[in-house]
Amino acid sequence: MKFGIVVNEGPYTHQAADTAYQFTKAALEKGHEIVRVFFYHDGVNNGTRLTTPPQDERNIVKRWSELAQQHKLDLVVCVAAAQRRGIVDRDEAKRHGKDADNIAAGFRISGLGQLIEAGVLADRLVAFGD
Amino acid sequence: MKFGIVVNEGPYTHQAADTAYQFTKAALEKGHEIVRVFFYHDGVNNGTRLTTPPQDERNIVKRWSELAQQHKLDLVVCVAAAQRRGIVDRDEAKRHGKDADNIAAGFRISGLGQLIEAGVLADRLVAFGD
Amino acid sequence: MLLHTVNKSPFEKGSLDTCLRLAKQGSTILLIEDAVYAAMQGTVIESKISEAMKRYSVYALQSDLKARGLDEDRLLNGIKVVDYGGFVDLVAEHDTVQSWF
Amino acid sequence: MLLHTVNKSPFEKGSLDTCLRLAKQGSTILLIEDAVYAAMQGTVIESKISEAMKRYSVYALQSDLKARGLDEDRLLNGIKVVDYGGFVDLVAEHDTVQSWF
Amino acid sequence: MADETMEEGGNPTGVVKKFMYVNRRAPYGTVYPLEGLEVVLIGAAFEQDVSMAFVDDGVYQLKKGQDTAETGMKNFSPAYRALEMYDVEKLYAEKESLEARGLTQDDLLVSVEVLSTAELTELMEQQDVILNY
Amino acid sequence: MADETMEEGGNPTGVVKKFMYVNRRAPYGTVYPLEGLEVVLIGAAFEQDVSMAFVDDGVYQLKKGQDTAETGMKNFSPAYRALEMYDVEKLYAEKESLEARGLTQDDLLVSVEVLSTAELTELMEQQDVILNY
Repeated sequence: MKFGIVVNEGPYTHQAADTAYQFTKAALEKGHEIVRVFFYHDGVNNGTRLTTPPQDERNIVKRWSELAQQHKLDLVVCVAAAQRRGIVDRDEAKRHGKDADNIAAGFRISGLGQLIEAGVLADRLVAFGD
Repeated sequence: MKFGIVVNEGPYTHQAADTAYQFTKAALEKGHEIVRVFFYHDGVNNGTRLTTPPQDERNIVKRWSELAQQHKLDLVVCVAAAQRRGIVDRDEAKRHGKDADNIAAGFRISGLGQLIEAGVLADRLVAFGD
Repeated sequence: MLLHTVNKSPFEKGSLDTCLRLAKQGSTILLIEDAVYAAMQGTVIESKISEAMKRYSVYALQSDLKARGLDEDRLLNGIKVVDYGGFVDLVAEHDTVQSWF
Repeated sequence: MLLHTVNKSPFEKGSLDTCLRLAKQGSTILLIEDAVYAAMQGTVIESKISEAMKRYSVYALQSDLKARGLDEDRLLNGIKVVDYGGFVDLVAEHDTVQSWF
Repeated sequence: MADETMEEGGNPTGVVKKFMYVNRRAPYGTVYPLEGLEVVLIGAAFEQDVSMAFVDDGVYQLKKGQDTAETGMKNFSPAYRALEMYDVEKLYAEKESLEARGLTQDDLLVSVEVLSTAELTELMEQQDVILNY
Repeated sequence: MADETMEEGGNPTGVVKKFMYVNRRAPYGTVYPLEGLEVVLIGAAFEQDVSMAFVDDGVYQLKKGQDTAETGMKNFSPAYRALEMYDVEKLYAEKESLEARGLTQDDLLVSVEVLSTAELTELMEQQDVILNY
């Protein structure tokens, strides 16, 4: 079955970001297809490569990047939510005159249409939030 | 009177970040001293220079930077909370092998001791959160 | 005395209930952000708030009332309205602030 | 049928109450994250949950029970426990998911 | 992956699903209602069967007379009036949520269909996708 | 600004204030309890008069038997047992909060003083600084 995943909260602050990951992993293990993971609201903060969590804690960003690489996941960060919160890739940095970017490996920035499309393409859309 | 301000939530997502700013501004207008503004939990996300909010919305990060410059405010981002969330200055970037930093003008990264100290030095410590 | 601030809607979260349980008689409670809805007439919690106002001084932040389209003439009798400067004054007049999130 | 998920503590937020008001009789409700506290015996909301279980199938996420130190032998009778894989199965078995935050 | 298919709107897939946006939060305390509205407005271009339900504190999003000037925040309430232009015409509010807050249709800045809890339950059961803001 | 004065702990100011940390949230659902505990442990070095109150869902932070392995999260509950080593010895739990959740002292991983609501009210009134997690 095709699943779409929506992540509405940032890493560490709310368990939603963890539950979304565990659910996605379990769905893949059961042989389901993940058509997209869409990061919205503070969820966009899962997509920064600048985090350095304590050694004895899980690395939430890295975990998504690795899962994306293993399973060719489409991790989409909402551009409008990302602009409010300071998540940028090289193109966004150039467009807005920023001197740095911070997006993590495996994530891409795109529009809200990608959320609607995930809802259309997936058999089930599951949202994790606060 | 001496006030210490604690900001526990990031920009835009919770009004706490706005109320903290409006309160700080009003306290300064009344002639009070702000001994420190301490950013904790997701509050550290107020300190990224990579945001580009829509033209018709307030620029929360820039607003803090400007208030800090006008009034020589001490804006402190908690280092432990910042590491979990990807807010880094040049030193932190070097220490953790990051290829970019994102801290905004007027903010500095320091330890939790600065929060306790604000509580000791201020006549009133006021926290804004979710 | 403590100044108590509450910033959550009384219909969504228990913050105001906990504040009303733990605030000492005679205390001041300031409603800010989504908590200002508690100050309105005609809600299911009107009698609870009116009862509480016998024990506490209750303020609401003007900017948050206006933002949410809440007219001052529909506030419960006895609710005092302050602006951000008044919020600062309340903090200065009390020894310690307890923020109920 | 909808699958309803709830992730907030019933003692802190009204999410579970709204779910119980709006979920159709015969629905399945999955408690995750802080909502798993609702599944325990001996709380002030025990009778409300027991009453609701006459109308709904109620599940709780095992990993969240364990994380919070909640023993399965102190769950209300009839609560079903699933792991993340079971969560996935519940989603697959229902037409649509409604997440009550 | 389907980067291009729906980026611009329209509906090349030909699939029409029932999308319901459930709005359960007060405005301004959090950004969810504003960012939720952005989803609805963008989503309107994709020719799906869209409805919005206002439940719990979500009914406050529709309160007349919002004036955010003193908070420095953006007053996004006029956008609810624009929904019709985007062909988002099915707006529902739960009667119980309105009554608990002492609100009537006269307090609201757009006209909505007021539903009983049971009616809203049935409507939710018919949806293909439900998103909460 | 006083960058250096208290960065390392100790108390060069000579001022001793009453700090109360009010813990009102369940563990793991949010990071506030964990990051709150970090404040308490760091703060212990600054020789202030510290107490912790567990109220509402905060009492769940002290529940015995937490095992987070399946969630992938860090089990930080052992740190409550370490508080004593940091001279954080005044731990209070509100009786009403415990009872509402069906918990007794036997369920808790550290021993706390159980206070009535009225007693906790009085204790809060004596504080100089209150922080909530």
